[in-house]
Amino acid sequence: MRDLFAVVMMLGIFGLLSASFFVVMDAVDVAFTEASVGAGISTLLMLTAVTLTGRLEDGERHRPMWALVVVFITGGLLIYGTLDMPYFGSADAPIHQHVAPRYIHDSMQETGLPNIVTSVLASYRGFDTFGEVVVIFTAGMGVLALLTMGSRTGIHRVMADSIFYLMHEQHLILRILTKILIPFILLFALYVQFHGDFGPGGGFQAGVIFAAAIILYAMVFGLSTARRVINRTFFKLLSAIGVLLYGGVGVVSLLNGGNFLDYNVLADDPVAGQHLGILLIEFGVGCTVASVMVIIFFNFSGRREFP
Amino acid sequence: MLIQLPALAVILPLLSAPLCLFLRRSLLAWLFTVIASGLTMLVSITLLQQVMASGTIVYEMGGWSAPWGIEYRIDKLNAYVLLIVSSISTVVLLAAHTSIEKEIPQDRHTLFYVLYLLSLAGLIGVVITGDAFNVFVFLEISSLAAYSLIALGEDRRALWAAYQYLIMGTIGATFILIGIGLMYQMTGTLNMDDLSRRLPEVAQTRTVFAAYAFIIVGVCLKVALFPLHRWLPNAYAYAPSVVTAVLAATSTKVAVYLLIRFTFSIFGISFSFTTVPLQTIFVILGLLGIFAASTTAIFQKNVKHLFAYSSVAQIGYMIVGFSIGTTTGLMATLLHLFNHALMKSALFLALGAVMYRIGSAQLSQFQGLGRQMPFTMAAIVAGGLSLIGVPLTVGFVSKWYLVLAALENGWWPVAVLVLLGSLLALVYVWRIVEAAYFNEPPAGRGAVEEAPLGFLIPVWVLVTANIYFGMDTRLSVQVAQAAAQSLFGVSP
Amino acid sequence: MILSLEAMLQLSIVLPLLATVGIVAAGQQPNLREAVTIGTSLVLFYFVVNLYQGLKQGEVISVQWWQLVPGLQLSFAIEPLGMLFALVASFLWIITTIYSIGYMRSHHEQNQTRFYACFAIAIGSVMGIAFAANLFTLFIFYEVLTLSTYPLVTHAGTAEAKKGGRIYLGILLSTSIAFFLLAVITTWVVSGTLDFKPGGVFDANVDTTVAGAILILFIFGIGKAAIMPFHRWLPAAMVAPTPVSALLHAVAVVKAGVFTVLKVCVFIFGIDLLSVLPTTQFLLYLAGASVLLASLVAMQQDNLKARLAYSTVSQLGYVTVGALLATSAGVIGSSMHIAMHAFGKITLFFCAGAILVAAHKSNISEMRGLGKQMPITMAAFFIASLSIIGVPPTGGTWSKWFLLMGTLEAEQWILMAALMISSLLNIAYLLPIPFHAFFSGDKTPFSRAGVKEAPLPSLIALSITTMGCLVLFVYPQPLYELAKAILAT
Amino acid sequence: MILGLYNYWVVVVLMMIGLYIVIAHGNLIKKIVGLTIFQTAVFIFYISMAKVDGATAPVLAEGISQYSNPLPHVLILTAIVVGIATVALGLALAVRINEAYGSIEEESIQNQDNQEC
Repeated sequence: MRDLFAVVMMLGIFGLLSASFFVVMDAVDVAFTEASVGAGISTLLMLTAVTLTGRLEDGERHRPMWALVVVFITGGLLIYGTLDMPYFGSADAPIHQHVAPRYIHDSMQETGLPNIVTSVLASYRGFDTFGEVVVIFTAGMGVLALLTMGSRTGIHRVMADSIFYLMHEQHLILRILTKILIPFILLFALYVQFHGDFGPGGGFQAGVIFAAAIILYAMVFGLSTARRVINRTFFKLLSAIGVLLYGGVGVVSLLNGGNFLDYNVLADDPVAGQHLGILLIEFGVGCTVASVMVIIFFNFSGRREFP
Repeated sequence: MLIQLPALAVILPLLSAPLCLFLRRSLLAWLFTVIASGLTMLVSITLLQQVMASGTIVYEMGGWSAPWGIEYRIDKLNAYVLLIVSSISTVVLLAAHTSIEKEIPQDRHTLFYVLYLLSLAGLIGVVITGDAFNVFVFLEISSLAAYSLIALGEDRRALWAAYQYLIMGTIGATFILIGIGLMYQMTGTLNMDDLSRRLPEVAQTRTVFAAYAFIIVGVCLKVALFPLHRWLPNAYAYAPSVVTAVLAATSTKVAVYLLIRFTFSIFGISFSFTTVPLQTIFVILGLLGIFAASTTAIFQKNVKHLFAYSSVAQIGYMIVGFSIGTTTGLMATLLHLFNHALMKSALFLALGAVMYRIGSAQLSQFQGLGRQMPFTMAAIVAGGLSLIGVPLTVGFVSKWYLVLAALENGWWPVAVLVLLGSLLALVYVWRIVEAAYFNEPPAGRGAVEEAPLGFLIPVWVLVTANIYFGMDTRLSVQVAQAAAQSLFGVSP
Repeated sequence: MILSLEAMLQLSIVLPLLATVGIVAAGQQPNLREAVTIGTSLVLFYFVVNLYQGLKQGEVISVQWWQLVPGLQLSFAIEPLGMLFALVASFLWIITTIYSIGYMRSHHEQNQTRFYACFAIAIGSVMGIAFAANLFTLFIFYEVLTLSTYPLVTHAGTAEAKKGGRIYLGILLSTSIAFFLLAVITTWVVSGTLDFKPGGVFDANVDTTVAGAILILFIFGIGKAAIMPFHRWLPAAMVAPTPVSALLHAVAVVKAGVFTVLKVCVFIFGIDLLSVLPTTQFLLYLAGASVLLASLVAMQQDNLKARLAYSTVSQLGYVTVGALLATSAGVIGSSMHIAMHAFGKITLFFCAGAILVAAHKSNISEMRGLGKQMPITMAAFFIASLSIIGVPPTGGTWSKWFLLMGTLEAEQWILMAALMISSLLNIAYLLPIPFHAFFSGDKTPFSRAGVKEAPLPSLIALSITTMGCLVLFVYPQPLYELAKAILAT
Repeated sequence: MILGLYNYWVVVVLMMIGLYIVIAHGNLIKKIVGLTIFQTAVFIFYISMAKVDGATAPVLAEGISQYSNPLPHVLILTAIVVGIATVALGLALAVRINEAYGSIEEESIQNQDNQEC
């Protein structure tokens, strides 16, 4: 397929399919995330990138033989590796015997959350999640460093968004619908944010949805309008604040005599402490993810103004 | 507070990064970064002292005991690598303010420092953690920051280099992820210590073999082991000078650390060296790397490229030492980690000073610099001598142990080849020396001043360290020896 | 005496290195700078003489510095062979400094500060080599010597100097890293120690194949001994200013090479082991071939310094042969030859430099009749040649005598013949020069009006060394005693 | 019962496709697409490990005793985030490369670089 547009759309469908596969596999949280990321954000980013760089691929392939050899060695090795693996779905595989049982049996008492994934994510392996937030933050900073329009070109910025120009001039219905939709999306984001303890969802998914609302607004009403509503520096700092909030919770627990990210010491009652801690760090995650997504999108589409 | 030190080592740079974003002024951001990195260095020095005095430190993140939570497990090996990473980063940072002033647009200075801190935090996180998956997360932090930092280079080729690095790095990281998954599949745990206890039971399965293969290949991509080194030369050559200095000195070192950690601690010596034909493969690749990369280095026109290829060759030495599979061999590798970090940071920083003055690192532009920038060029010569392995420099110490290890093991052809390899280093270093000292400055280049103090001080700190640790090896040898012995299960 | 002998031992190494600082600091004032150099050299010689006295009184003088690598210490000790080398080198440094003041100034050389500074470092490392108590220390100073002399060799900064420097450094560093270092580490692995011990460090049941291989590595690795085929650096180094060629490439550097060979033969292998190694014979022939071939090549050279350089290669072969013979006469002969050849060859180089400065000639064919303008120089050249050849009344007689005795003792007839033939060749390539200078008319087409004797400092210097050649004939006692004591320790 | 591994084999095929695209295609965006497929395949691989026959999603509820393993889910949540971060950065680089070189084809970029050297 040479048309990158089609390729990206296919990728979106692939993302959606794998998300539904995750549901089948009982991984609802992951499915939620994959749907918002694989089918949503990443498709959107790719589309923007494609508009910026040109739609058609050259079609030349490089070293296909070499690639095939590498690919087949890798694949062969993997197949070889799978031969001794426990069968798919079998309950007596080592992973179900060691470590995981404690999460399933004790997490309710230890963290007070019914969603095991959330309690593992935010508490048992909270440091991984902190790392994850930092990864997103890093990506945001990286994109800023790469795509910020700054003193590189001294031209005064033209506030015209040609990609979406036609759209927002003509599609009145769309605009009205969007206006109605956005509050609901934001509300939904908040729901996902705070409901993550009980059902699927959490800071990351909420952040993505929140960002989606803003991106939708920008797409329909134009970047310049969106910019007027939303301050970019604010988002930059918000992303930092999210990380700091997360880290801050850790530091506070440190100061309270516990280890880093030990929520037990945040309140008198360990479970309450866990609850508070998880709530706060999920909020931190939400802040960073949403603002980084917005930053990334704005920088990508803002690039269009300077060919 | 002392028991919280392991956490501090990571969260100091990690939380400084977002804080740094609030600082507008370049100078302030720089000072802030230097302080953060310096404090991290102090923390790692204290950690090393503690570990040497009282043994392994275990720190449970979030208060959850392993293997349920993530733990930090600091033994002699990672305390040693921590010190390398944090100290080199701090010294190199001293030059950052002067250097990026010319190389990076004003409005990105703060971002540069944020990314720098993130990269540092990522590397430290990789080194300090005792959890296999946590390694992956922090590896990605440091890598993403590194890609962005490289892309900040002035030349447009920096972008292309960063992109290639991104692709290779991501493939490497994903391979590691597959490997971790396979290991997890067989043992049900992600904790390294736990893994090392549970893996031997299942060591004979094909799955564990595949896990090992994927992890090793993935890590080797990050290590830039020949022939997986293709991303490295351009990335080093076009990145901003400070970034090159710090990446060359730390990031591949951390990857080598991972290789050692996975091979010795997690999979265990008996698995790595008997079940898998690792030794043979590594020794061949290491030697090939030394010769191929050194030879390529000789023909480079750009000095940054030259030293980048030299880095690939030096990695070959580390791999050879490691593959000998004895305490002395591992010790040689560990020593070379430290020593090579000192040499390459000094060299690349000195090159940065040259770039700062003449805006180019082409060999032809080096003509006559011996007279025009005497201190900078003297530093390059000193670093070069260290690279060759002349006595009284650190390079000699690591070469000594490497050859010793090979001979003790009866691998005399390896010893000979290692020594011959350093002769190639002589050739490429001397090309620079001759250009700088025996030629008149090229026509059309105006007067060139000596580099500013912002460069000279850190460069000479590093050069002095190169010589000091070449003469007084107590610290490096003791720690490296203790670390190597502990990995081999010998009580020191 | 205020200083203890130990302090003097350390100072004799450190002082020249410290002098470097003084020389660089005084760089702007040539007089002060050279005063510093001369002062240092005098003090150094004073120390060395004191140490010699101490050694004669049977004192054990040794110093331990810090451990560079655990188990491997920088340490120094005085024994007769090192003493002999140190005496020669430190004495000739004074003379050479005097000579270079005249030479460098009248030749208007650039970068004189760098010249004197590097020179001082080189001498410091020579002292380090001479007094090293173990192979490791010796190796380190050996490498420092190579590096510190590189800027001296390439002093002129021309393309030719660059090329010469490339060969110089290339051969010396390559051989030392690829072979010497390997030999050192192998020795360490096999014997567990690197300390110089009378009788050698290997125990009796060491595998002779391994030890033989190590010996080959040593002899090839010590490139400074200029055994063919690793001799090319020496002629290449002749692009250096003459004082450098004189002191370093007739005395310090090359002698450091053969000194190391001797030291390794006597104190690492021990002559008993050496005589049973399977590779000794091969190396002996190689050294013998080096002696002969270098003499033959020397005859072809028209450039005076090049001829002297090949002559040096040949004479270094003598020392190596003596060391490898593994007999007491051989060892005595070669250690004495270190000193005798040093005096002879430095005089010859001084003369060559004097001719260059005064008459601007470097080719032998242009030196006919020069004896009339430069009688002192040419007379000195004549006497020094005799010493190199080994005929009375010069010091060279003794060392060559002992070397021949050594071959006799070891019943190496072929080598004996080689040494004798080479001595004949010496006559053929050295004596014609002063002969034509005095007895042939001036046939060169260009005028020699205004050619006078060399500058006074140079003349003084070369007269002193010439006297040295003669004095060592009548009074070789101190040297002989030192040489004899080597095997007695 | 070798069929018990079929799920993993599908994953392997997906991985191979992804990796092939990364290596063999010259278009920078397509490479990133390949990378995404490759990574997603790994995600599926992890999630497959977590599945237990007859179990439900790991959200505690009354009357259910068997849950799928939550740990791989957590890991993959993190990995997905890492993945999108990488993709974003990679695309940003591709955009900048397009501006600097006027192309996002590997070959054309290499050619331009070679001419410069």
